[in-house]
Amino acid sequence: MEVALQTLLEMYRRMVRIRQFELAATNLFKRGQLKGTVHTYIGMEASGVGVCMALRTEDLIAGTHRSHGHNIAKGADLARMMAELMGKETGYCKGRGGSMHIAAFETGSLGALAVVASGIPLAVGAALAFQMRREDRVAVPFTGDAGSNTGNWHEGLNMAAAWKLPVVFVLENNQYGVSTRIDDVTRIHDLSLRAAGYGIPGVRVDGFDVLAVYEAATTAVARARAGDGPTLLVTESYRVDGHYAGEPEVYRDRAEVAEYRAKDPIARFRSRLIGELAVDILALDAIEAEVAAAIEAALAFAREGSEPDPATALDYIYA
Amino acid sequence: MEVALQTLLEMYRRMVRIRQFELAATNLFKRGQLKGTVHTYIGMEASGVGVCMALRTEDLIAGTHRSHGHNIAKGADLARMMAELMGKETGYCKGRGGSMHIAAFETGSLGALAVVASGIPLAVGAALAFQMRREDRVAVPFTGDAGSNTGNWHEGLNMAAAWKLPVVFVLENNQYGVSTRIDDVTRIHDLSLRAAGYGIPGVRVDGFDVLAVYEAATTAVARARAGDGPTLLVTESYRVDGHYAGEPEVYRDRAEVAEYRAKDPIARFRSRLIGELAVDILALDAIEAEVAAAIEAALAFAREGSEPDPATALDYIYA
Amino acid sequence: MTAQARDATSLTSAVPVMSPDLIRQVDPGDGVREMSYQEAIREALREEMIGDPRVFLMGEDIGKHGGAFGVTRTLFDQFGGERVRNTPISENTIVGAATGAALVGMRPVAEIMFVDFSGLAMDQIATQAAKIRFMTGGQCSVPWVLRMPQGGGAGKSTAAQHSQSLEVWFASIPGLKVVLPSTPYDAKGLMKAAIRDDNPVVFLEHKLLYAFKGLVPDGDYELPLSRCDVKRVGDDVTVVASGYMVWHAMLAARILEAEGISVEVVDVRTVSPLDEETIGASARKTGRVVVVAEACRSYGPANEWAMVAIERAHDRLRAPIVRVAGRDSPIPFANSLENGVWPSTEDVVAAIRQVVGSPA
Amino acid sequence: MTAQARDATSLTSAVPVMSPDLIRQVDPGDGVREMSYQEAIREALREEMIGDPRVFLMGEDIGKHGGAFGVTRTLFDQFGGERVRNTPISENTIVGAATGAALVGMRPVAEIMFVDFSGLAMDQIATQAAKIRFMTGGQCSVPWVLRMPQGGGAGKSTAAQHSQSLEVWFASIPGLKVVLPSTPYDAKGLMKAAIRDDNPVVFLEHKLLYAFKGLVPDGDYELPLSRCDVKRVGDDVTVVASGYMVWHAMLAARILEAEGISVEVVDVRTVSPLDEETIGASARKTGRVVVVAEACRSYGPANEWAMVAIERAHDRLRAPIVRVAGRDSPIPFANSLENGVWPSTEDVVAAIRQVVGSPA
Ligand SMILES: Cc1ncc(C[n+]2csc(CCOP(=O)(O)OP(=O)(O)O)c2C)c(N)n1
Ligand SMILES: Cc1ncc(C[n+]2csc(CCOP(=O)(O)OP(=O)(O)O)c2C)c(N)n1
Ligand SMILES: [Mg+2]
Ligand SMILES: [Mg+2]
Repeated sequence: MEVALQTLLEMYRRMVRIRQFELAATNLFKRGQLKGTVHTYIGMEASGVGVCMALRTEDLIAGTHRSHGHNIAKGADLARMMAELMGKETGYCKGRGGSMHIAAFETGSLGALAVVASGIPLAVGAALAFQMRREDRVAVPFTGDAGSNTGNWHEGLNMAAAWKLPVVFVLENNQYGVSTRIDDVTRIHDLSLRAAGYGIPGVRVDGFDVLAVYEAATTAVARARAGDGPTLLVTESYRVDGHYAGEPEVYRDRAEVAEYRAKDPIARFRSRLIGELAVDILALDAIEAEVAAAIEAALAFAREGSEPDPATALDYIYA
Repeated sequence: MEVALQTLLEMYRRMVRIRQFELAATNLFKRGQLKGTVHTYIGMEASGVGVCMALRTEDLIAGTHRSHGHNIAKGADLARMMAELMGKETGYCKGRGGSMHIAAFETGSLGALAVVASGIPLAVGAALAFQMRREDRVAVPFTGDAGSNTGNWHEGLNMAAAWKLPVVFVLENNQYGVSTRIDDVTRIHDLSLRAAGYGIPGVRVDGFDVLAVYEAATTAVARARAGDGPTLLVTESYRVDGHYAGEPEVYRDRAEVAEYRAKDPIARFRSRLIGELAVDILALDAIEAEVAAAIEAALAFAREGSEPDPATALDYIYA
Repeated sequence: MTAQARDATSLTSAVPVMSPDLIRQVDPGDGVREMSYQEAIREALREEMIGDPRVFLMGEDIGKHGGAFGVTRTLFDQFGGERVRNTPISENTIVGAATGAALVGMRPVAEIMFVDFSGLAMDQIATQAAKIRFMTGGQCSVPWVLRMPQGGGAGKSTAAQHSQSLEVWFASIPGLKVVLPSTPYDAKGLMKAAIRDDNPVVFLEHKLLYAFKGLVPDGDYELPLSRCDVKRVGDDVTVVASGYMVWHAMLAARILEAEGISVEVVDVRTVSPLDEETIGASARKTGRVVVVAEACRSYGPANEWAMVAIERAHDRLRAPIVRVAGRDSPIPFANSLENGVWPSTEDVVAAIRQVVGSPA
Repeated sequence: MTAQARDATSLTSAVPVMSPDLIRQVDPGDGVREMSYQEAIREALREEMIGDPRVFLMGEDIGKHGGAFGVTRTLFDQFGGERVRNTPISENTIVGAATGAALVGMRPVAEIMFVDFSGLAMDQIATQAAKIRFMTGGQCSVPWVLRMPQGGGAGKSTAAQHSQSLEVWFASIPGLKVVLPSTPYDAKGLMKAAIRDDNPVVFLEHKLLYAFKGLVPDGDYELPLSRCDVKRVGDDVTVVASGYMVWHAMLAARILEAEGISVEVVDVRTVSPLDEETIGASARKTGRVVVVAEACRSYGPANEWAMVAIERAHDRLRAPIVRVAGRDSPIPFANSLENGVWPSTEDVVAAIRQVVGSPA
């Protein structure tokens, strides 16, 4: 697949934005400057970015408890994201949602729901609306490996398949649901086999390889746009951090983690860009510097904002 | 598969018992002598009987809203069944349950639940207990085609497969869920394909052929007993009556119904017994007469019983 | 005063002797027709679907079959299968898909065949739809309606999994509106308002009321969500009730009129958010309150109405509030047990007599 | 008196200044140790698993990881993965499988990681497990326990989908028992009773209490399900509360003691079936009642306690009952909003002052 340089650089930019954002958030959390909880997307950047780069702004994603990365991949503003993590009125959700519910509707989101797989039906419903209104739009719910064992997941794939809805179901297999290995709670190892039960294509790609993900996503999105219905796209990666920042990880070997950390999708993409695709190293360094500055600005913006005024406590409960 | 004559006759007996029971119940209902609702198993007798004849008394079934047939197939007493339909204290559920919740625990039941597919987790849990206690028992939940689109169904198959539990999931594809054709709400036509998503065998048999069902069930049950885990067994049949007695059936052609009515599993089994298996016609006539008498006796028993005493209204809410 | 307390062999709850003229909300005349509660709901759906292309229906067997109670009958023929959409049996996903469609600008009217099956969908109803707007700081809204038949009675014997009244599950969750109409007039006007409302509205329909008739104006009218409706003006005692129980209250009021007891009936037709003002004002006026709900007594919805009466009228209350409610039991199949499980007109009469202090 | 009414900037609800000696249920000495609420639950689980091979645990990440709050930590090492069983993310099936296992004689203790996820499992909890025994005329029973952490506070910012108090969903369904312990002593004794009980018991654990310490006897003791516990004897006013709110009530009582107001605290440690007698007796004695619950105010659990007080003590009540409850809002993330969402000690103090008629 031929990918324009500009697109390649934008992929790189978004991956770096995610990584830097997650590192900054983890850092804040560890220093007690963030409340709630932080589930990082580190090591999985290629999955979200590969998928979202295959989408248009008007296409929609549905997020999860681990959606900093999805939002940034779809184009969210770092400052308003960071402000939301800090519970500020200047955040995307005006401080009401926080890390687990962060969603930037302006860049194409249906919300980020922390109940595992509960975003699936939302995406199915949005896709139904697109189909009924003959709109050329696609809906993309993200879930994890563990999420594919929920009833929501099955019902959503079946309904979307039956109605040939424009959905791409992205299943990010990072091999764990909290402490539980997917292999301990599901008999099949290749989760894309489940697509057969719905009569839709099931595709499995290396989730550390942003171009592989991008290519598979592009095919699935084209299929959805063409009216041929949904695809199940499994991206195989790994969660290198704990389930949440500070989680003790008693259930796995450090060696296993180290092995996967070495597969860093950003480092890998960087060498490929430089080596195979002859991208100027300076361009990549510039991106990194630009992102670092953006993170600093985001932190400053977030710190500056104030928490919501208690007098507004009853806002947004009803429309 | 070699089947003993006694077994063949018992299959025939149970199928006739179901048929006669359902005809009697429908008749009562149409004359206003039954309250509630009646979902008959007519035309599907081969499915329940083929499966239950492959089970032992200590194996358990989990029923649905359409479980007169499942109960009788597992050996339930017609009189206590009929009494339950009439809401009598002498019924299996002491008149508390009625047609949709009828269950004969003494013959191996986990209950009959009217929320579609809600019996699946019960069977999974019972099978888990059998496995933990190293008991040589199998749990068999019945669901319909439409039931296989529920979240419960997916979660149950996945959990049972992951833990290799002794379950045989019987999916009775009678082609409709109320008014909705399965082909309108599911993209695949062969529902046994779904087994692939759980790494278990999926088997599809002619649900009008009691011997085919019996053979497939026997294999699946043996597999479960051997500790090799669950099987998805799809029996293909048809619902020749309305969804419930008196249901208007505006959604299908009478010609379609007539075509399937002609496949009557009892008539078919009868001619096979007589033709291929050289069973004495008089033996079959005797069974029919015996069942007719049993139905008369059941009706008399049921009529004789009284409704629960209002003074016992609070019984059985708590143990 | 509870259902348990009365003679369980009484048949009143099984015999709906209520006639439409017990509640007269419009005068007969041109542009007014008698129709059933079910027809009124259907008319509202039809008119809203004609008037707004964003409105569509989804649920199990709502197409040609017309739904379990025939409410959507004829709509499939008129609007086709795209806008009157049969779904797989997937309750949580029906609701969640309605939410997704609503988030992108549609106005879905979803149906769960019996409220009893909402246990499968509480996540999408209460944990997602009710909260998304708030959680996202107002970035979105969820303008859906979720229709669910509930309730039981009249010897129908639908048993434990097809007869419950579960409004408290929904009403205890902020972010949802919960409606439970008692008359055809209310059903039509509230359904229109519910569809036009920008919030998720749980629209409960009482199964026994589907066949009840009443006068309904042709064409468009909306009734406010979040207002109680005073169905009968009276001086001596306030009965707060909703759904089918309103009819018991009206009948009780008529019976006691002969004894010179003047009963005001407040219909909580929008269960949540609750119109505390109307309940408070009526309680202040009469000084005596009976609350009536069909749901199980313990932790039931009527408690809220009683608390509001206390909070808003305690200095005027001349007698302790009495509640009438369903028995704390799963719903039994046999008529002999089912008869006593729900409140009857006599229960309401007895409760009113108790608060006004007159002997039975 | 509601959470809305008070100054939302107050920080009291975020600062648990409660010390263990506010509630002393056993005297220190041999065979008595100080342990946390979490340890007490674990000890009950451990002892019951040792004593009864039918008892086993199932839930998400309860194995090596020890569950989201570490309650089951060490149990996996002791009992292995068969009896401390990690499940797929399948809430309805976790509960339903527990029911199936219970129906054939096991005594499962299932866990849903946060009560907020019970929306996915309400069918199996309320529509199946609660009713199977009744629907089958007593042919079976369902002896399971379903553990679910609930509640919020203390500036934890777990937001709208990890902080709710949903006991009213369960308590409104006959057939379930619902427990919500407030102390380590109660937690251990009630857990043992819950496991041994032949009914489905919803065992709610307050997240903020996990770290609270108290004195707990070694070895076996059971506390009765379905009894309220008088945590403090007083004469002037009864405060009925449960879970974390009991601590606010105890602290309020201590604060007001100095002013000569004698407060009785009734802990509704078994929410359902409700021990109406104890509430009634206390209300009759003091003649003044405040009810306190963390759940949202409208249609909340405290209403039931108030109604019972009215039904059993109306002729003795000297002041209208006052309720203190959570704000009718999804739980916000930001501390500035979260602080005001739950009742505080000051709210309880103010409510008590209100019923005893003394100025703030
Ligand atoms: C329905 C539900 N059950 C449990 C949880 C608690 N929980 C949060 S994340 C998580 C694991 C999810 O694993 P996976 O789907 O693989 O996503 P990942 O965290 O690996 O990205 C669990 C169990 C939840 N949020 N929702
Ligand atoms: C969860 C749920 N949704 C809806 C219903 C109403 N209902 C009862 S039977 C039925 C159709 C079931 O179809 P299928 O599973 O194919 O079984 P069949 O009736 O054909 O035997 C429906 C929708 C229900 N009982 N439970
Ligand atoms: Mg994962
Ligand atoms: Mg079917």
